[in-house]
Amino acid sequence: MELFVFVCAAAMVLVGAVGVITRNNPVHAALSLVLTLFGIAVLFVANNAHFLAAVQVIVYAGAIVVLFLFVIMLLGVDQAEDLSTEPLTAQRPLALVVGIGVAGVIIAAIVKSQDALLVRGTGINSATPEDADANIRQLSRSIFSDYVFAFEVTSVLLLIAVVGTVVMSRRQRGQHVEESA
Amino acid sequence: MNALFAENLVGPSISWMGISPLLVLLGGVCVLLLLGSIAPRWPKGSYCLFTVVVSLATAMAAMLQWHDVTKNGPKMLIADAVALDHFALLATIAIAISIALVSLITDDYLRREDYDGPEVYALYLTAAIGGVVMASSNDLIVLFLGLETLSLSLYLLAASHRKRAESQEAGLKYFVLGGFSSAFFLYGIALTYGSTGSTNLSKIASALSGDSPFSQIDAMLLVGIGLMLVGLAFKVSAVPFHVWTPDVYEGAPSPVTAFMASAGKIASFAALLRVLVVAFPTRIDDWRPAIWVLAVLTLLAGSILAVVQTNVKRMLAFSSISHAGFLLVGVEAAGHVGDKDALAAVLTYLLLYAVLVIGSFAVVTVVAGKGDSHTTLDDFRGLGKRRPAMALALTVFLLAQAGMPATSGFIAKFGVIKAAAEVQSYSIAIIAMLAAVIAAFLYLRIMVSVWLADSTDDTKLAVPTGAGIAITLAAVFTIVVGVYPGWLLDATRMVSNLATIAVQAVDPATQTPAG
Amino acid sequence: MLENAWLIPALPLAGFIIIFLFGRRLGEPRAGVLATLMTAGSFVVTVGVFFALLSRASEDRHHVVTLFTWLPVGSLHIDMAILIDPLSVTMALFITGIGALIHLYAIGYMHGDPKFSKFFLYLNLFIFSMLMLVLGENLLVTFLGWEGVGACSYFLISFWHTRDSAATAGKKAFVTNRVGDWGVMIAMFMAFSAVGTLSYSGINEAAESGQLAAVTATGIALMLFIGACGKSAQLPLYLWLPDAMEGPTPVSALIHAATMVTSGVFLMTRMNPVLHVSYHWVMTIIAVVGAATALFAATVAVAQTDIKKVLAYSTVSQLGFMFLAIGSGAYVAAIFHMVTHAFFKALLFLGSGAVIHGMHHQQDMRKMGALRKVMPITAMTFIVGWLAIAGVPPFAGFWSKDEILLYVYANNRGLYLVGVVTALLTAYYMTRQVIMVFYGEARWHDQSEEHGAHGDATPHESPWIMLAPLVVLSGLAIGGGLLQLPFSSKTHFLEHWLEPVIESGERNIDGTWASDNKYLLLLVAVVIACLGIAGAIAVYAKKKAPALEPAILANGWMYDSSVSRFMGGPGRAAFSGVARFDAGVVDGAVNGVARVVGSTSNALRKVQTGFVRFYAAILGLGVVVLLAWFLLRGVL
Amino acid sequence: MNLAVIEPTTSWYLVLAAVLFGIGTVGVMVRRNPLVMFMCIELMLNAVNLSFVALSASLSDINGQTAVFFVLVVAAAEVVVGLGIIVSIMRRRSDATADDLSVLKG
Amino acid sequence: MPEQISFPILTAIVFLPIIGALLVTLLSDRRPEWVKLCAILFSVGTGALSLWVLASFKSSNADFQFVSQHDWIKAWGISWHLGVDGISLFLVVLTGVLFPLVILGIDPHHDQKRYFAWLLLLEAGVMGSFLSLDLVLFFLFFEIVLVPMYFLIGGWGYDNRVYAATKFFLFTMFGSAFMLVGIVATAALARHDVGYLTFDLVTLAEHASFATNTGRWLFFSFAIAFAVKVPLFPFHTWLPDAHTQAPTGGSVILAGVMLKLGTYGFLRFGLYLFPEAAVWARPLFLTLATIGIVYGAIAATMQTDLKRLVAYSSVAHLGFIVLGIFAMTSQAITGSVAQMINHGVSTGALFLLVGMIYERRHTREISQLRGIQKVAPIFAAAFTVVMLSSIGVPGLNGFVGEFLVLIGSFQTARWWTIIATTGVILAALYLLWAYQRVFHGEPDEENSTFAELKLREGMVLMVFIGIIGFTGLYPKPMLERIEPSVDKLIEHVVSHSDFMPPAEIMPPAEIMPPEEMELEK
Repeated sequence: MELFVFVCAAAMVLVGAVGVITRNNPVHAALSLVLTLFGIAVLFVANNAHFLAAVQVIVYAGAIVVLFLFVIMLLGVDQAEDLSTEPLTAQRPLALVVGIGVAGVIIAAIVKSQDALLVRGTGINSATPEDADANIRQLSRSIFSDYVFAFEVTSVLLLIAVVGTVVMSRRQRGQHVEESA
Repeated sequence: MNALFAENLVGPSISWMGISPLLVLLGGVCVLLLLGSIAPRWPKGSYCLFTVVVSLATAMAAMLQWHDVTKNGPKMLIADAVALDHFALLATIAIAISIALVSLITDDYLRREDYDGPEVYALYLTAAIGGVVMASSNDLIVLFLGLETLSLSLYLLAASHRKRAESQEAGLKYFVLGGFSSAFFLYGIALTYGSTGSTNLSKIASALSGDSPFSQIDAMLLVGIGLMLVGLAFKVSAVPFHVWTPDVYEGAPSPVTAFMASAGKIASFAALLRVLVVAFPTRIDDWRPAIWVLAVLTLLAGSILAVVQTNVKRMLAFSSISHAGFLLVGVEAAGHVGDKDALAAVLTYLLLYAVLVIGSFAVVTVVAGKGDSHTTLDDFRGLGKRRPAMALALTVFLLAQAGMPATSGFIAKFGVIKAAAEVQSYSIAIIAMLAAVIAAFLYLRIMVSVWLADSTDDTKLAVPTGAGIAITLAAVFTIVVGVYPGWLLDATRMVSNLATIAVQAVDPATQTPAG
Repeated sequence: MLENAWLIPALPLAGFIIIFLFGRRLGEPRAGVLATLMTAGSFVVTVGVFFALLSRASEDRHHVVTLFTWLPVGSLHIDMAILIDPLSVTMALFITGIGALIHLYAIGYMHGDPKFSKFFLYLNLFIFSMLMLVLGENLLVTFLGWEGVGACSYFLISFWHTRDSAATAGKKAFVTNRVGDWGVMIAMFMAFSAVGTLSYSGINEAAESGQLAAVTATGIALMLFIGACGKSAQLPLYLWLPDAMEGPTPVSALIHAATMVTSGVFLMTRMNPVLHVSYHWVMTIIAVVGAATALFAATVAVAQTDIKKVLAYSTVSQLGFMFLAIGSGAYVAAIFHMVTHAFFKALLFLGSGAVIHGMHHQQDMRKMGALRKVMPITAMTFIVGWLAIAGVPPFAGFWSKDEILLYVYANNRGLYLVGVVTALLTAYYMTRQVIMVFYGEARWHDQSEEHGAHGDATPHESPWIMLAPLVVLSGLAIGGGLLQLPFSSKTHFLEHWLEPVIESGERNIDGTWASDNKYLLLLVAVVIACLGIAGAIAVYAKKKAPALEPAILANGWMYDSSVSRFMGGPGRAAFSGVARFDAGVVDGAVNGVARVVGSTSNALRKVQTGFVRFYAAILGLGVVVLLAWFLLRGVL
Repeated sequence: MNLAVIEPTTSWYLVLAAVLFGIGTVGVMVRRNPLVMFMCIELMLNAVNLSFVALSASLSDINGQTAVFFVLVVAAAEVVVGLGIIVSIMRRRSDATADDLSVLKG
Repeated sequence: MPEQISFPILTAIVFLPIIGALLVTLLSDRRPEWVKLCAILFSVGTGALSLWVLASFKSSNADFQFVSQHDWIKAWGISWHLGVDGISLFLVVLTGVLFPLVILGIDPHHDQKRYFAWLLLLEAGVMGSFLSLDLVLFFLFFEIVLVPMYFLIGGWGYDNRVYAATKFFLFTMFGSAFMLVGIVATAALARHDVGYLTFDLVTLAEHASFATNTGRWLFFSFAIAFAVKVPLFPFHTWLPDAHTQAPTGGSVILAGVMLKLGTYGFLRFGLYLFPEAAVWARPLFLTLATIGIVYGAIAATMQTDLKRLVAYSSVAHLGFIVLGIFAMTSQAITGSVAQMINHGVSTGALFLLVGMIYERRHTREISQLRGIQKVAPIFAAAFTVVMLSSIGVPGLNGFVGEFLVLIGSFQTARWWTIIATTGVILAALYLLWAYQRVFHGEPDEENSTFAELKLREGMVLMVFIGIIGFTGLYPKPMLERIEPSVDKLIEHVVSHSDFMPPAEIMPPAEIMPPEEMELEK
């Protein structure tokens, strides 16, 4: 069962990922991203991260990708990107080397260390029908004890996001003419 | 942790005093933004003044903590997530000084470029928060958040000059590459977490020491360390992760470049030291060679690449890379357990370099003129005639960066070289000094333009008050520290060994109750 | 009186300083008079010292006047001190004596020269230096004088410096002398490291007491000999002397005849104990070099046409004679010849100067002739000098030359033969000169047009101020032989006088065949001189035989020109090779490093393409390499 | 070998995450549209998230999941900022690719 | 025991020019005469202080005198430690005398305020280098002199000045790069022996002992810096460029005192700190020095630029100094120190004269000059005296050092000395040849208006010539102050290495001078 889930989800993830990097049209790429995100969410569930799976779907698939699409539409940059040519010579082989290299090295490390990772503990509370918020509770305990400081710091991050939009979107004097044109 | 049914969650005690510098900064941001939006037009220069006050208050708060730490010893705050020690406080003070000086430059710049407003200052302050968090974090997640706080602010700052295409390009480049490297960093955290069971630096250290089961998982841990190193090396612009630096430094608004090169560097190096020294003292033999190579590459590439540049901002960018190499020499020396001198040396270097680089960019800002675009060597021709005092100050900064004695740059370099020599890393020390010779060529080139070349136009440059104050302060500081550095060194010497504190922190017997 | 010996060099020095400070104000002729008076005063003091010394017992004739400590460092302790002993006083006597005469002569000779006072400035400085040379208590003080006379000869030779040949000659003299100085310096170093002192008494005593190893002594002797070769114009360093004739004639007389060139002989004599303990072949080398120089220069002199060049080569030849004497252990003879040579050669030079003066600076003998009619006194004195140098008894040169030949015969008959041939040639070329200048037909009339501006083109006799020295010197040239007559040991005045200085080195030839048959050898010398004179008369006066003056002799066996060609060709090429090496290789390496850095920079710069994707790729590559390192550490 | 018995272990997830990460890396390098490049970075972050969650399960430690929570927040903030920058560029020249932004170089 | 005196005169010597430089900077450009007066006052004041030091220097004392020692950077064990001994005394005096002469005698032509400020700063740096007894303090001054010199060459030099200044700066900095690492490593390694971290020269030299190989490495790290500064073959190529392009004042200072920083460094830091290594490295340095002597002289012969010629002659002269230093006998090192001074005076004067030629003719090309002696005999006479001093004619100062170096070196480095002595011949060759081409002959049209020496120039030159003559004839006061310190240094070397100085050969007793008798007891 678990294998089946894993394989299906992995397939979603990878297909989506490949879609992101190969679809000419940015809208299609964004939609492929959604596929990946859903796959990830499934895998979250498989790892007892029910709350995160939900957040993944809501925040990522829901909010972030929508934001992407919104920007694409807003700017009208949805014309297809011509991926058949590569202006930078050697860029693609280089990318391939890097991609395979990075993944390969990490996989090699994981394989080398997998014996210690075989054990799958039971310390994570999964959301069960009996205790639907067990996972949430456990997570929140972690967030509000060990990571309370980190949690506070995220507030600054969001503040920056706010300021950022202000800075980036504020019209500047002298820019009207140029932009309205 | 396993108290499954402990419904009443007991949060960790929070030492408000301990994080008072952060609170001051955060308060400053809020006030700036709130009042800025309520009263849209502040009197001329008051954003700047306010930011300076906030940063000074931050520094004051840090000073107060400094005495406390001196008296009571370092401690861990808020569930061991934040370290309150001299190292963090010194970085905080350095960052605060950077903001104060950078704000002074920014004031006139914003008005000149016609986008005055509280946002840029607010971003300075949020970046500072990120930096302070990075420098004092004792947890990889906290560190990551601090890093992102800093980075996001910097991306925005880099792109903030919206009339200049270069600024926008710089912002985008920085953002894409920054996100890219953050992903690596984060992956490193994940793998480290997987191999040690914790994201807390102290706990990682104790998990890796002794015969805990985690000491088995070496490959994954090491790759994790490597990935984190990538992220931090990107931030400190170590070669070959420096590629963004010249473009971003050149494209970003000049005061922002100064900020990136000062506060950004301080935070990044502090974080690098924290991670390596606190968490992985047991893996020194693995990461030291990597740092060694990075340091050498950074030193050489930074110096050599600068040689043929013609844009002063870009030159200074490469010079900052070269300086990063110097700092890496100090990091390499810090690899030796128990050598706190290296930590002190790196921090001192950071502080002194921050002032120097701000001073240099302050001059660049003034020379660049409206549009922030006159930054080639030719634009500096005859500065010695047009503005002798400012040219002299620039000369002082450049000479200091070249490591001339009787300037703070020498003290900085000397400390690092001394740290390296004390752990007998002679080869890297010599390479560093030779790189400094190559780098000196670039400073000489600027000085040639400033003093020895004939001026193309003789119009007197107007030096705005803020920039003038910043330049003067920086120059005086440079000379004073160069001639009489005792007080500063005595202070930085208080920085104790991070690794020891970390071990103390997780050992309940020696842990001082927080708050 | 001995305590006042410091006055001997001090007076010329004072003259130098006064002229240096007020020379222009003094002007002509007061500067000359002052300089002459100073030198004459110095002569008077020397005479006083001489008598003071004479009044002492022979073994007490050694007095040191220490002026001040010059170079005291560690065990090296060098005083600025004057040594008064028979040798130095002998030298000082004829230096100051002849010097004073030449000064006097120069007042007349330099009349009208715009740099009149400067000339006397140099002359006084020269006298001072020369006196320091001979009076020095140690090698270093001597060296002070040694270099001083070198510098002065440089100034004096290039006195008319607007003439390129004069400037070149001066430089050549200095540099060639410096080659010799190199030897002297090495000799001093050796002496110091062997004996720990540079004072003559220290070194000589060490040599006499056997403290000085033969090998060290040999080294010192050879190095000093190199120095002597330079200063005394011996082969292969004689080059400078003929060229030095570019200087004013009093200079030639003073420097190149009477004093400076003899300092090599003096030095060898002074160090005779060291020569004595050195390996035997050192003496042989000195003798051979001396003989070779004597013969060589004599052959060259035969073909010269410049009145002063003949005398110059003759000087070289006579100096060769002196070295032949030293190489034969005949120090007294060497000194004796030196003194007599000083008399007659100074006379000859001054005489030639008078001729040149009278001929309006014409030096080519082919354009002279029959001058005895217009300048009788000059001619008379010149003839005295000629007889003296030719070795006609009883003139001074005869006795000294004979004494040398006597010792040479006792030492090495081969060299004796060379000496005899040289003597023959000497008589021959000097006769030739006298005939060409003073006899025969006047060849100077056809020059009169060129001197139209002068008014009177006829050669004229010199003023009395120039003639007086000539007369005095001719007297000395006639009677100089009295110093040392070979008839009995009682008439060996000079030998007795010098005995304290040279007793250890002087060769004893009593009982040899030569000593027993000295009158026979005397007779041979007379015959040789007469033969030479007769030959020259036959060729040049009677025109019985064609003159044998091949170009190769006129050019000094091409030695000078080949050295010049070597210096100008391969030597210069080697030097400029070094300069090119410096610019190309050494400096090129430095600039090359800079260029490498620059081009590396340019190359690396291309990596910064500006494309963010490319940057990401570089970053990624870095990641791969870095991770590979960590993975390797983890796997292994 | 009975496929049903085989359970995916932690390393399976980790390997999958690594591959996803690699794809994301490649994407950043080959795509020219800044928005898509940014999506690729999101792919990389998701790979990390997957690793965190898998490791969290393997370690029986909830903190891994907490980390993912923070990553999500960071990603959100990053998207806002990043899109802000991209928008401000694209408003000037909407057809700009990442390659067009290469004024700064050398 | 170093004696403490109440007035910190050495500190004053270092700071007075700095204050002067600041004041000059602050003065208004509109009153040039005030600027010049200020510069003159401060340099003369410094010179007077240095002469005072000379006057009250205890000549038989080998220790450091007028010591002033304070903590400076306590955290790193760096102290403000100044002192003067026989080795540095005359260098200080020379510096003190040379600077006022340069300021008085040479007109910068433009930007005189900045010129004087840099010059005064340079003086402080040079003084500091000669007086420092702390490694870091020394390094500080050693490096800092680069800056004013760089600006002097770059700002007031000739056509190719920027290239020359940059080359000078970077080349020297290249050398110091090694030295800084060496300094730090020395202190760090000596911490064990000394017990605490200190950069104090005396403490380190007396207490530290390094493993043989370590000591040698450290020595070389210092030696590179000094070899560049000296400059020793093959590190010399910055010198001709710097000299040629520098303004006259810069050349005078460069040749007069700055090159001595290298040779002084060898003595003060090389031999004193690492006696074993220095002894071990003797053959190398003797060889390089000898090569430098011959090579520099040959290269000088072929130069067409008068200044370049003098510059190459410096290479040769400095070779003598290094030869003497590494010969390590009392005479040789004393001679080296004396030669440092004498070369400073004579070559400084030569550069001054060449500068005057350039002032008048606007060329330094030898081929453009001719017959100057005829139109300017006094000028030519001054040149001649200085030239003879440079050639090393006895009775002038150049001879004293050269002779002592050679006679001392012969004791321990026989063959090197024999070759080095040929430099004496070559020196005559290149200088006389140049003199002949420039001064002799009939002046052509351009040279026939060559102006005679002006009064101001003549006064400055008189000082030089006075020193040249006095030191040449009566060097005793100088030598007897130098020697005790040199002997002490040699003793130090001997007791810390297997170096055997040549056995003292005593001259026969009856002529032994009285002083020496006492010494032997």
